[in-house]
Formats: sequence, C-alpha cells, structure tokens
Amino acid sequence: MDMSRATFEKGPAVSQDKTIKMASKDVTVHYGQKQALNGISLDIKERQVTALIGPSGCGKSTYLRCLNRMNDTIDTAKVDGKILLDGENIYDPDLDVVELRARVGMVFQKPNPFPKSIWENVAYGPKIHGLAKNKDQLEEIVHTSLKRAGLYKEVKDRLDEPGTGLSGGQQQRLCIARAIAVSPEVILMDEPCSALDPIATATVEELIDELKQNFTIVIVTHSMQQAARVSQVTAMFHLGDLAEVGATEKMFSNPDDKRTQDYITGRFG
Amino acid sequence: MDMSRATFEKGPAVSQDKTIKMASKDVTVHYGQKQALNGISLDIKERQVTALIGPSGCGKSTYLRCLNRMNDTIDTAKVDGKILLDGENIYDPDLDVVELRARVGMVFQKPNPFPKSIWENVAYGPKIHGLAKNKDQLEEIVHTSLKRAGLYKEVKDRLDEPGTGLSGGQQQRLCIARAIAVSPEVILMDEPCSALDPIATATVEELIDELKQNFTIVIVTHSMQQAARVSQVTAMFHLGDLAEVGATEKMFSNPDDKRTQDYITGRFG
Amino acid sequence: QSSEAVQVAGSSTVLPYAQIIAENYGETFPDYPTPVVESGGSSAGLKQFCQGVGPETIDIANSSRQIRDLEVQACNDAGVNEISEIKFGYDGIVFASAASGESFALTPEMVYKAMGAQVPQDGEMGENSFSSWSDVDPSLPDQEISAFIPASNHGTREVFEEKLMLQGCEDSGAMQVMMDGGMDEDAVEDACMQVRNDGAIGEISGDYTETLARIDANPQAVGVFGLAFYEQNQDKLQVATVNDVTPTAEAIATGEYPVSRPLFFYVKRAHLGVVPGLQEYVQFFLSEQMTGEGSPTVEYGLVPLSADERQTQMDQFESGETVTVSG
Amino acid sequence: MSTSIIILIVLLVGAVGGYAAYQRGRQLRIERGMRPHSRPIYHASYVLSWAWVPSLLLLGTWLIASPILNEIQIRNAFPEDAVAEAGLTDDLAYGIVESIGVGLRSLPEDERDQIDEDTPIEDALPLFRQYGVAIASASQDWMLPLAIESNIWSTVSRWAMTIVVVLFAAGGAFYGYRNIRTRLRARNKVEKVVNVTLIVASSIAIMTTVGIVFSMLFESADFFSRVSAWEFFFGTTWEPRFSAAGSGGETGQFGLIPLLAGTLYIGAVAMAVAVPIGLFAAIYMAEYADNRTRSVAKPLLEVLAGIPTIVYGFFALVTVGPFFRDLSAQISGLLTGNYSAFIQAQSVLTAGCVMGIMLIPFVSSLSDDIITSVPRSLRDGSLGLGATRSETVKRVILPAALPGIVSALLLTASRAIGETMIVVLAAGVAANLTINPFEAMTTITVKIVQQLTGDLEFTSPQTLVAFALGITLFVITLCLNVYALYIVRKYKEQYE
Amino acid sequence: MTDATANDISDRSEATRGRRDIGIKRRYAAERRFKAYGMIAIGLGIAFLFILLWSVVSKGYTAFWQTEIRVPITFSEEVIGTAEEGAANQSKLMMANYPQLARDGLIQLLEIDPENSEAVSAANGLVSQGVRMELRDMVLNDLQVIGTTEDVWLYASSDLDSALKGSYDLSVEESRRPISDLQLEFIERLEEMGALEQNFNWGLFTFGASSRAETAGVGVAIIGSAYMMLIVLALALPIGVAASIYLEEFAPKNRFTDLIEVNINNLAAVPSIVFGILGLAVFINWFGLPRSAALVGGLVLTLMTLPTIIIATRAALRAVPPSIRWAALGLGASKTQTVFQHVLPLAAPGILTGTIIGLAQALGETAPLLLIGMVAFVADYPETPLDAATALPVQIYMWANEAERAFQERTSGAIMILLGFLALMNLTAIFLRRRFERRW
Ligand SMILES: Nc1ncnc2c1ncn2[C@@H]1O[C@H](COP(=O)(O)OP(=O)(O)OP(=O)(O)O)[C@@H](O)[C@H]1O
Ligand SMILES: Nc1ncnc2c1ncn2[C@@H]1O[C@H](COP(=O)(O)OP(=O)(O)OP(=O)(O)O)[C@@H](O)[C@H]1O
Ligand SMILES: [Mg+2]
Ligand SMILES: [Mg+2]
Ligand SMILES: O=P([O-])([O-])[O-]
Repeated sequence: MDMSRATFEKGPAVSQDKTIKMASKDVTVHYGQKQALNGISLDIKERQVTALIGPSGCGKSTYLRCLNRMNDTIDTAKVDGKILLDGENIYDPDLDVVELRARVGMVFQKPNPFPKSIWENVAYGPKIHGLAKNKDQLEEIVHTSLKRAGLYKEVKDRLDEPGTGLSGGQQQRLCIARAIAVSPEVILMDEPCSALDPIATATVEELIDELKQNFTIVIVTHSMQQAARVSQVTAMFHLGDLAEVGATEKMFSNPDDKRTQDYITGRFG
Repeated sequence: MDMSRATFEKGPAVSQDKTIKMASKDVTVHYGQKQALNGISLDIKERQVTALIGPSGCGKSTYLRCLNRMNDTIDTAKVDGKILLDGENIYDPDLDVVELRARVGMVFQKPNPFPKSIWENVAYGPKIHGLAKNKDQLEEIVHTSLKRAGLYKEVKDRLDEPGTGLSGGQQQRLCIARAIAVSPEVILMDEPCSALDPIATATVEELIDELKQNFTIVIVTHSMQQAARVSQVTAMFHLGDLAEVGATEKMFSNPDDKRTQDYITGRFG
Repeated sequence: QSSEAVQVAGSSTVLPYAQIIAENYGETFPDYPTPVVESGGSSAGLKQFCQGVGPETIDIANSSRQIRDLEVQACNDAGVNEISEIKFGYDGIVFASAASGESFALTPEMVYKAMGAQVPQDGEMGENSFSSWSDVDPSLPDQEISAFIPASNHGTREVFEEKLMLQGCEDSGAMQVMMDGGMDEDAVEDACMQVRNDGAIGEISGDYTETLARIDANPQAVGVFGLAFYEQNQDKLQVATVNDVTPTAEAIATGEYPVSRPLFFYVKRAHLGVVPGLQEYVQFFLSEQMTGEGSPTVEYGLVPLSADERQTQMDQFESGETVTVSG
Repeated sequence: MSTSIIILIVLLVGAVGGYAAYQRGRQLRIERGMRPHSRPIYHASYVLSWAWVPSLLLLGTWLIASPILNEIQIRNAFPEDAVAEAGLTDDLAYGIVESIGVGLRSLPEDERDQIDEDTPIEDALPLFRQYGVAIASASQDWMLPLAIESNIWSTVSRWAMTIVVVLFAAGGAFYGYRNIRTRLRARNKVEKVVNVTLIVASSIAIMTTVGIVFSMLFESADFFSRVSAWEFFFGTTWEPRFSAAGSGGETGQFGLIPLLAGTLYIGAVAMAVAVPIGLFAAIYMAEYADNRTRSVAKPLLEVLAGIPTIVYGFFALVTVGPFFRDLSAQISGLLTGNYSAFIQAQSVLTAGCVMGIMLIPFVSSLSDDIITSVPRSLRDGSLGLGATRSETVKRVILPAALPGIVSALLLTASRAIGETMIVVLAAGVAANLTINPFEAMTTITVKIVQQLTGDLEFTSPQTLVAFALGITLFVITLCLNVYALYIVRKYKEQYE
Repeated sequence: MTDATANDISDRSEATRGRRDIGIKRRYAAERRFKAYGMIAIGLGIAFLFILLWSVVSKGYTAFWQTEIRVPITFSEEVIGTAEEGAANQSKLMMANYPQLARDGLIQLLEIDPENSEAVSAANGLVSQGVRMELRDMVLNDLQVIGTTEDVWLYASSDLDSALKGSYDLSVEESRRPISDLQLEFIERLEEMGALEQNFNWGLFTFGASSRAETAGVGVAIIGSAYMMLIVLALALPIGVAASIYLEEFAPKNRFTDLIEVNINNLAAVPSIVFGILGLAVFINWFGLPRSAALVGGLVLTLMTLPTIIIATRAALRAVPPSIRWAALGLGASKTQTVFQHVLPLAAPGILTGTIIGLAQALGETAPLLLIGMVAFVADYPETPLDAATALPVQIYMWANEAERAFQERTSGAIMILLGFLALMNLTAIFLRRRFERRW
C-alpha cells in the first residue's frame, strides 16, 4: 500500500483558524561556541499535533528543550530570541519557569525514570502540583496515566518495584505516563515511540490523537509514517535551520523545500 | 507500494547450509522472583542477520544480554540453560567473559557514551584489546568505524569534544561505531536505529548488510520493515517465550504462530 | 552552678597537685563547687589570666616558672593589676634510665660532654664525637649515648640548660676555651646550651609518659623526668645521681641536689571576694594538710616548702603583696 | 515569660496561620475552579515564614541588644569613686551587681519584698546564700538598688519583647494570610526563603575564615614586628631560644623552611600510604565485594578515622618506630655486617605510615560512595566491549568519578597537614631539614601547638610565632587549593 | 532451525582456532592483580584496625574491674558525732574524719596492733582515699547507721588494685615499688578471708575526674562529649548540607562561589588547634560564653567538622546523574523540589559518610578544646551545656599523661569507651545507609 497517501487521508485537514499556543521568534541556541539553532521562527497551534522532523543532530531536541526552558539546565547552552506561550514571553525573567514546565510537559528522548517505584514515578508530578485531592484520586490518576500510556497491564502487579528495572520500551512508556499525569497544556515528546513496538506505538499514537482534543502537542519523530499519521503540521529542521513548515499533508506530498524533498524521498525512494 | 513484499524480495533467501554460530538451549532468566524468559532455544547462524521482534517487555533485550553474559552484571538476574558459542558453553565457569564479550559485541538500547571525547569513545575498545599496533592504526580504526556508523561527517571537527554532548541519534551511532571498532565476531544490536532518522537508518542498515559478509549479527528491532529489510531469520518473542522462529520471508508472509500473526498484522492492519 | 566555681588554668606540671587540691577542696567545702583546673601550659594559663578581669576570666594561673616582666606588663595593660604570686613547692628534675640497665652517676660536666653540640678536645672546640658514655668518662657504663630531654617549649629545658649544660660547660673548661677564642659572653652561653644534633638526643615536647615510653622502647636511653613521675615508676626506672647526690625531696628542698625549679600559682586579687571560695582555695592550698609534710601532694611527689616558707607565702598573700614589674 | 515560651507562642501562631492558609489554599481551588499557582502547603509555608522569620529575627536581636543596653545603663549609674574605693574594676562591680540580681530573682516572693533599695547589703547576703547564690564579699550597699533597677529593666524589657514579638508573629501571619490569592507565587517566595537560608549556611564558611584570620592577625603582626619576615619565610634553621635564659635577649631563629619541608614530606608519605590503600579498598568495595562484605568492611574502616590520634601516636612510638629501627638494623646487618639502624625510631617514615593508616577511611569511604554512584550504563558500556572489570574501573569509572575522588583526596591531604599528635610521637619535634625519610622532621602544626602550649612567655616571639605559623599555613594551603581547583576544572568529566 | 544438534556445533569447534589475540592472559593477570590489591588494601586496613584495637584492649580491659575490700565499719559516735547532732548540723557530719572509721575497721579486720604505726599506715594504704566520700554518703543517706557496725565494700587503693592486676613488677626490691611486702601479706590475708573482690567498675562510667585512679571516671567526659556531639550533629549536618546544596545546585558559577569553594577546602586543612584559637577569640572573648563549656566546644567542633561534611556532600551531590534532575524539572518540579526530593536522597549515603567521618573526628579531637579550657579537671557533673565539662578524648589525654600505673589501664579503658561511642554511631550509619543506598 502507499503509506503516504493512506495516512494523509486519515489525518484531519489542518484548520487554519486554530489559535497560536506557542510562538517562537528567531530562536538561536549556542552550545558554547557551537551554534545549534540558527534563528527558528515557528508557530505552534493550539489543540493540534506539530511534528518536528529532520536528520539526526539537526536541532530538533534542542528546539524542543527551548520550549519549556530545559536548556536552562545545560550550563553551556545559550538561548536567544523570543518564545511566547499564550502571548507571554517564556524567557521573561519574571516568568516562573516551574509553572511554565508544569504547563509545558516533556518526554525526553532517553527514558529517565526516577530510581523510585513505578507508582512513585507517576505519582510524583500530581503530588507536587497538588492535582489530587486525596489518596484515591491520586491512585486514580496513576492508574489512568499508566493505562493511557499502554503500560498498565504489564506493570499492574509490580507498581512498587523500581522504575529502573523495566525494559527499554516500558521505561519510555513510563515516562510518557509520568508526563501526562500532570496534564500539561502543551506536551513535548522527543521520539516517544523510538523504543516501542508497533502495538505500543499504536497505543501511544491513539493517546496523542486523544490528547490533541484538549492539549497541544509537539512531537519529534524520525518516522515519516508516524509524522504523517499523527500530526497536522510538520516542521522540517536541517542543520539548525527550519527548512520548511506546513500542513503535514502538503509537506509529504508536495514539499517546497529541496531539503525536505530530499529527506522525505531519501526515505521512500 | 506494498512494503512487505517489496522487502522480502530484497532480502536474500535463508541459506540452510550456514553453520551455527551461537546456540541457546532452554535459556530461562529470572529477575529476582520474576521470570523474564521461559526456556528459549534458538540457533543463530553464522554470517547472517537474525532479527528479534516482539512486543515491548517480552524479553528481547534480556535474551540479547544473555548472549554475551551482560546479565551477569545485574545482581538480581539469574540465567539458566546453556548457550553455546562455536560449540563452547559460554556459561562454563572456565570460559572467560572478557574474551566472550570481545567476540560478542553489543550495542545497548539506551545509548551510553562514556564521558570522554568522541575519539576516546571509539578508541576505547581497540585500545584495551590491543587491536592497533600503533597510533596511526588506531586513528585509522576510529575513523573507519565512525564512517561506517555514518557519524563521521557530523563529528569530524569535534572529535575531542565529549561524547555526551551529542544529540540522541548521534550518541546511538557513536555507540555503534564503538562496538564495531572492536570487530567482534557476533554483534548484538539492541534497537540500533531507534533514535535515527531514515537516512541514518539506511546507513546503519547498509552497514549491517556489509557486516554480515563476515560477521554474525543479532538485532532487536521494533520495525517490521527493518526486520524484513535486513534480516534473514526472524525470531518472535512473546511474554518470555519464543513464539516462532523462521526465515524472515516466511515469517512475514505466512507465520505459523497465532501470536506472530497477530503481532504482524496488528501493525499493518 | 559551676559557672561560679574557681577557675584555674596553666601549667601541666602543676596540674596533678592542683588537681589533688581541687578534689579535696570540693570534699571539704561542700558549699562551693569543685574548682575547675585547666591544663595547657604555663604560658597559655598566664595568657588567659592576663586577659582581663571579670566573670569570664580565670582566677588563678598555675605556672612552673615565674611570671615575666613583659607578662606582668601585659596583665596590667589588660586591667589585671593586683596579682599575688604564691610559691608552693619545687619540682625536682632527675635523670633516669631503665631499671634493667646500668646505673649512672652524672655530673654537669659529663652531661655537657655527652650532649653538647661542641665540646673541647685538646684545647679546641670541635663537633661532639663521643658515641659512648664511657668515652665521656670511664666511670660511666659503656653504652651508646642516647638521651631524651624536654623540647625547647618546656620550662624544664630551660632549667636543664642553665643548671646542667651551662654549669658543665664551665666545669669542663669549654667556656674558657671559647672565651679565649674571642667569643663574647652571650655567644658563649648560647654555644654552651646548644645540644648535639646527630640523633643521639631526642627532644620530647609531650609529657613524661612519652619519655617513659621511649625509654621502654629503647632501654639504652637516659631520660629527663620530674621527681614525682620517677617516684611513681620506680619499678621501671632507676635514677641517676648528680654530683653524687641522689635526688630526694629532702635533698632538693635543702638545695643539695642542684636541678630543680620552683612551682607557683598566681591569684587575681581583684577576684578575691568576688568569686566565692577563691580565698578559701588559696588558704587551703597552702595549708599543712594539703602541701605540708605527709600531705597527699607530697606523697604524689611534690617537693614541699618548709613550714616557715609556707607561712611566709601565706602572710604575703594575706597582706596583699603583689607582683610588680621589676626594675 | 521565658524565651522558650515566647518561641513556642511564635511557633504556635505560625502554625495556626499556616493551617488557616492551608485551608484557604484548598478553598481557593474550589472557589475559583482553577488551579492556584501554588499548592496549599506552600501557602501554609508562606504564612509560616511571615509569622516566624521576622518575629524570631526580632527576638534574637532583642535578646542580644537588651542586656547590652541594660549593662550600659547600669554602668553609667555606677558611683564612680565608690567603685575605685572598693578596689574594684567596672567589670567586676558589674559582675557583682549581676549576681545580686540573680540572687534577688531566686528569692521567693515574700522574702524579696522585704528587700528594698535601702536594705543594707549585709542583711541581704545571708538570704542569698540560703538560696544557693554565693555573692562576693566585696559587694557594696549601692549595688543593691542598681541590681533592683537592672532587674526591673530586664523584666520590663522582657514583657515588651514578648508583646512585640508576638505581635510581629501575628502581624506577619495576618499579612501573609491576606496576601493569599490564586496568583500568589507562594512557592517561589517560600523557595526564596529557603534559598536565603542556604546562602546564609554557606556564608558560615566565609565567616569562619574571616574569624580565623582575625583571631590570628594581631598576634602575627606583633610577631612580624619583632622578627623579620625575610628570616621567617626563608630561614632554614628553626631554633627559638628562651628569651630569658642568658641568650642576651636573642630570640633565636625562626626559619619556616624546615617546618614547611617536614609538613609536605610527612604529608606526602602519609598520602602515599593512604591513597593507594584507600583507593583500592574503595574500588574493591564498590566493584568487587558483595553487599555483605561491603557493609561490614566500610564501617570497620571508618573506625580508623575515629580512633583518637593519641592512640596512633603511642602505636607509632611503641610499636612502629622500634619495628622500623630494628628492621633497618637487621637489613643493614645482612647487607653490610654492621648492625646499626639506618632508620631512626622517630622518622618521617614512621609518622607518614601511621598517619596514612588513620587517613585510609577518608579515601576509602568517600571514594566508595562516589564510585558507587557512577551510573551502571557506563559500566555496562565498557564491559559490553569486552573490557575486564579492572579496565572498566581504571578507564571509565575512575575518570567519571574523578572530581569527587579529588575532593576526597584533598580532604585527606588537608587532614594530613592538620594532624599533630601522631607527628609529635612518631616523628618528634626536632625541626631538621633533610631529604632522608628515615630521619626525624616535624611539621608546622606541631610547632603551632607546641609554641602555644609551652612554658614560654606569652608575649614573646616564641609564642607569637604560633600565630604567624597558623596564618602562613593558611595561606599556603589556600594556594594549594586554588591550584587543585584549577586542575579539577581541567579534567572534569560529566556523565550522561 | 532449532533442530540443529549440539554435535553439529562441536564438529565445527575447529573454527575457534586461530582466534584473534587480545592479550587475554596478560589482562587477566592484571585483573587478578588489581582485585588482589583491593583485597590486600581492605585486609591491611582491617588488620591495622585490629592491631590498634588489640593494643588498646589488651591494655585496657582490666580497667573495667576494680578491687574492693570488705571492711567491718563501726560508725562510731565518737568520730562522727551522734545522729541528733548530725541532723542539726550538717557541716559537722560533712567534715567528720571518715577515713579513721576505715582505718579502725582495717585494724580490726587484719588484727593489727594499733600502736604499730608502720603496720597501720600500711593497712591504711590498702583502701582508697575516696572512703571519705563513700562513708559520708552512707551516713548522710541514713543517719540511723550511726552507732552501728556494718560490713562495707570499700574501694581498694589503686596501688593494691594495680598490684593485683599485675601492673607492677613485684620482683624488684621493696623500696622501688609502691606496695610493700607487709601490704602484700595483708592482701594475701584478705584474699583468704574472702574480703577482697574484683567487681565490675561502674565507677569508670559514672565518676567525674579525680586525682585518685580508683575514683576517677569518664562520667563528666561522657556527658560533655554527648552534649558536643549533639551540638555538632544539630548544627554541622544541616548547615553543611545546606551550604553544599547551595554551592552545588543553586550558586551561579562565578568567582565568588569559587572563592567559597576554595575557602571550604582550605578550612579542612586548618589545624584543629587553630579552631581553638578562633573559638577562644570569638565565642569566649567576644560573645562572652563561659570557658570550659560544652556549648563552646560543640561550636568549635562544628566549625571544624563543617568542611568535611560539605566536601563529602558536594561530592555526593555531584555524583547524581543530571538526567534525574532533568526528569524532575521537566515535570514542573521547582529546583528546590528537585534537589530536596530527588537529588538529596540519592546523595544520602555520601552525606552520611561525610557526617560519620566528621563526627568521628570531632569525637576524638583534643587540640581545639585545649584553648577553650576543656582540657581540665572537672569533678562536678555539668547540668547544662553551659557548665564546665570535659570530653572523652580530653580525659584520655589527661590520663595518658598521669604518672600512676592505674591511670594507664584507665586510659585504654576510656579509649574503649570512646570506641564504643564510635561503634554506636557507625551502627546507626549502617542502618541509614541500608535505607538509602541504591544503584542504578
Ligand atoms: N533489571 C531488571 N529487573 C527486573 N525486571 C527486569 C529488569 N530488566 C528487565 N526486566 C523485566 O523483564 C522483562 C523483559 O525485559 P526486556 O528488557 O528483556 O524487554 P524487551 O523485550 O527488551 O522490551 P523493550 O522492547 O521494551 O526493550 C520485562 O517485563 C521487564 O520489566
Ligand atoms: N549538551 C550539548 N553540548 C554540546 N553540543 C550539543 C549538546 N546537545 C546537543 N548538541 C549538538 O547540537 C546539535 C543539535 O543537537 P540536538 O540534540 O538538538 O539534535 P536532534 O535533532 O535532537 O538529533 P537526534 O535526532 O539525533 O536526537 C548536534 O550537533 C549536537 O551534537
Ligand atoms: Mg534529539
Ligand atoms: Mg529492550
Ligand atoms: O605545662 P608546663 O608549663 O608546666 O610545662
């Protein structure tokens, strides 16, 4: 079957009337001397899925980390430019990064569960944000999150075992569960399905589809099919530049940019 | 295009006359109380690619780690059964693990570069095994390995920067380069392309194709397409059992086992 | 409340005696808390003593030497004007060697010749090359010269230098040789007190326990001890005579045995009447019962003052005589 | 009201305010339907901070200031000639007034009422004694009214303090509570308080340094005014003389070099013993030993750090020193036929070895912790390439753990420099300048202690030199530390 | 494919020939050597420990026994006055000549001629000078004993005690030992009568300082040390951890924080006596805190211990992988939360180690206490940390310098008590470490 066409039919049309949730203007990032992003301007619309694609090392993770200021934690990283969340500059010194990160959640590329029990891993976020009124509610949140991440069945008997004793894919799903347990407004996912088998991938993709009803999602993926299946907008990065951005449909069928074309066809050709 | 057919045509037929490089008999693994593998018997033929597939958490990594005794390093893990490498039981107390691991190399699921320079990361293996007679040869090994892993172009100017400062995909390729630098007889790859974009994936797949001329390769992958493209034999794991093993071609077109069928079609259906 | 206890500090030589007195004082005067007696050296004690007047400062400083003018000056500068000096006995300084070994009969001259850095040989000063006691004097045992003397931070060292080295320097004629050599008096004295530096002499900065341990480890050696310490360890040590006088409390008290030093304590008169029990402590210290013949301190090894002398000290204290900067 | 009760009240007020804030915080969420910025617990902590911090700071200030003010006031009221007449100093007179005050307070109510300003002191003294307060016999009639006045002042001051502090607490709590609303960044504020606390904690180190420098500065200056700095820093002989004993006022020689050399030499030998043993022990515990062995061996080794140094000292003196001496005699006997010891009983070697034993746990325990916390993925990475365990340790784990291990080594070296007792008993106190490790040397620290606690005149350079040595050592180690920091920065490897 | 047999494989084991040489022999030798070094290192460390312990215990275990003599004491009214008088005038009771009671009892027990002054003083030398207190306390407790006769166990003098324990060389001539032949004879008689017993020396734990070995104990020192350790623990641990957290996690990396860092490292190298100088200048002379007080000692030791704890804690914090911090921060945890909820627990074992080592050091330290007046003879129990007190190492140090033989065993005995303290702390640490340690 023809993958590209098949999936485009499935994805809904990009609705131009959605409001802009996050906007970045001329974002550049340096790691020490090395420039990793060269002025990225990109709008991320509300309640839809934006996919970031591009060859390895082109700056996707870097850009993603800018969106919730995780780059702050890397000593050598220097971010310039402006990123707005609901019109507020998130690099404004007055802004509370913690609140920002509670609103803009993140799933990291390398799964990094806490060396605590599985239950605690998921419950941690809700606990610190006071999302549960009582123990039962917390239990509820933990279970639902694990279920939505498609991990529940596998771990329901060992919720008190360490999260670090899970398989690679399980850890990845645990991190997804942990992130959605906080119900952030924007969810940044850095290759959430890289270690997942097709079935688990499907679960996560369903989750994303479901989440986008209420939340805004930015996802980095290497799988064109996945980008095609889940996203409405796709941004193509290349060597620190934003090569092209547009409706996923158009990007995959008729890219403007030569690099996008090469990249996509490089895959399919 | 029809993926499954397309790739099967591409993969060479499974040659029944290849010798058996590694054989496992009734391998069971327990993590503490929990049984992770329930008696796996599987032969791995020389100079071909064996793919391990199966849903997340089914024991692929565990099995892979048995093959070069990396499970020894996990306190709670207990391995029973027999695994032969060229007819020798690798769990024989007389056998030395170091030599085994030098012969059976491994690329881990989570990229784990050393906190050293990129160059040192790759040179590490050859150095400890004394594979290079002199500085030049070592340099040569490092460069070739990086090139074959498709990383060279991106990092050639920063070989002395820390390997931990690379992007996720770059780290993964670095780990591949590091593993092949030792030229092991068997290479175990745990999802080597999970963080790679299609182009990089293609490079690695080419590498695998090339390596299989001389070496034996076992690869864990979640991508059916990849399994179909690179492997000659596919083994399907399910909940700690070996559900089915057979020529890749046959597995993807006409699996015997219900679970395999479900798994494969679950993806494509 | 022990914050109002009499606070004593100073010499570690005086400490055992002060300790006995404090303990008995506590038992005899149940109204007053037992005095607190700090150790730490005469100089540290005097320094604390001269810190000033008031509740946080100490009342009495024990000292194994007399207070010096500059110190009195420093005291006065800090407002500590009236200081009573009380001498309460002597500390005999003896040579002793392992009980199992040979015995020694020393003279200052022998000591000087054995330990001096430069000794006269054939009318010339030269590096000390004696390696055996019998080389120094045929009457001494034929064993390697090895001695442990107090380090230069100890008052005992000063006594040792003055009473033995300097004396021996003179007796041996070394002083004359050097004078003849055109050195001035100070330089000669300095040279006389210089001990050899080739490993034969070990300096001890700690207490006599250390000296004893060193002699245990090296039974050939001779060490300098306090009389009290020697008396407590007679089963392990034998004492050397100096000028044929065996050191005993009597011999020291009469001055027959040359090497000894007086022990003092200093009272901050401004605290009399302010610190409850201070006056009583001083009186108790000087009583027959505590520092007279047969008293526990003497049993411990103190060389006591004669009854008259003790009375004089008492009178001086009662009459309010104070230390002043001399000259 | 006693201070502890005031503190208790403040704590209570804070707790009540905190509880109210907590409830308010929960309320907010229900009322507004939207999530407040901070969780109720932070609202509570916020109010708590407002209630506690200002009031307790005030309490502390008051407790310090009030007695000082009182003292000034009382001292000003001293009849000047009366003090001099009684042969007292101001300090002493004030001390007596204070203890009369204490005496008055310890009397029962009815007896206290009988004493007024005009009561002669003689009448009051027996009363005081009866209640266990011994008062100096030098007390004077005029002191009693002052003591009464002082008591009144402190009572009044205490009441005022109680009221003001409690008001502060309540006011703070109220102010904090009023501030609570959805957008209040309570968490950030509370964290700021935490942050300031952390800063205060780390500034203690600075204050300690300042304190150390100042507590030694004047004496050092005094020393250098008498002995030339040149002679001190570059002199190669250490031979201070008794200032009194016939030395014609000569003070002797204060050459730092032999002491410095001894310090570094003995420290180096100690490190040479402690570092390999400690590091290998740490590696073995972290990488090879099973958990049981480790959990036994580690605390056992740690006991080595807690054995009083005097025990080590006597161990060196009685056992190790003679052992080396006799050993050397045997060796030289076998080699040359002359049974004379070439190792002295007191030597750099003995001191270094024994001190090294003491320092083992400093290296082993700290390094063990650091090695253990290197992530397993690094180990796996290396083992997976076919490295042996020792290769993994040497090439991957130690480099990754290096910054921590260097810290541990620095700490160990620091301890080696600061040790006294072992050196005194094992290497002696003679300040030789030699490169032969079999001879005696001594260290700066030993001399500091020795000069400070000896019989020497305390105003003399012989004692003052202790302070100069202290400051000098301080500066030297400072330089070494700066250098170490520079080195560590250069070789830092960060994992993950 | 799974039907391939093992035979199949073994046939081809030839293929294993001509394998690449990776120096396996040499490397294994190195590995074995390396491991052996580790074992040797631990073995050495533990061997040293046991040698040291042995040297202490072999000398000190006798300190835990104390000889007592059973003497029939007649509380004669002639000597101490009647009960009525005593009730009326305590001070008379206090000052009575109790030693005479003991002497009379001994004379009676040993059937000595009271006129034979040599024998009497020899007998008198057998009991402790502490009888004054012992008997006085009996009388004060119960005035009814006056006028009665009772068998009382009195402390034997330290000379007798040491002689029985064999610390004196009794073969030397009589004048060279503190115990005479006559006394030895008395001892034999007493033993025959069963009037001599060695009992557990509780006094060693409860008595304060004393110039008489048999009534000297580490009671005051234990209290002093306990106060100081509590103060050090209560101050140094939180301050040290707080400072480390600030420096490692929050502080901007600039010159100033470098300064603090170097500063702290440098403080670790300051000789402990210098902290004493500081304590004297700051706490006593400036703040006016009392001399010899456990509070001042605790503060000084706190300052001394801080660098150790800070350095250990910082190293432990640094060793926590950054991915843990990212995970928490990414969930919207604040920096403070991240540090306190994730990083700190993971660093706990290291912090614990630093604390233990720091405390152990503080527990054994004498030099800084010298200048603040804690190396002192303190007989009375301190009630608050502001009262005069000593510490265990101080007591050890002071006893070590005593001339009397009986103090030597007590020195070792006190060291054993100190090590007991240390063992207690270490046990706590083991327990806590078990809880916190985690490998990942
Ligand atoms: N260290 C461990 N301790 C306890 N259980 C473990 C450990 N490692 C793996 N497991 C469990 O063993 C099972 C098999 O894990 P394994 O890592 O082999 O899965 P996998 O097939 O590689 O999965 P994935 O595709 O997600 O990586 C899983 O249920 C996992 O939770
Ligand atoms: N901490 C760092 N220090 C220095 N350079 C870095 C760091 N992190 C990333 N880089 C560099 O910045 C560039 C962009 O990295 P980034 O992680 O954003 O890539 P990416 O698009 O996510 O790639 P991948 O798909 O492989 O994860 C890369 O060249 C990488 O080597
Ligand atoms: Mg990335
Ligand atoms: Mg896996
Ligand atoms: O402690 P001393 O001053 O007597 O040596």
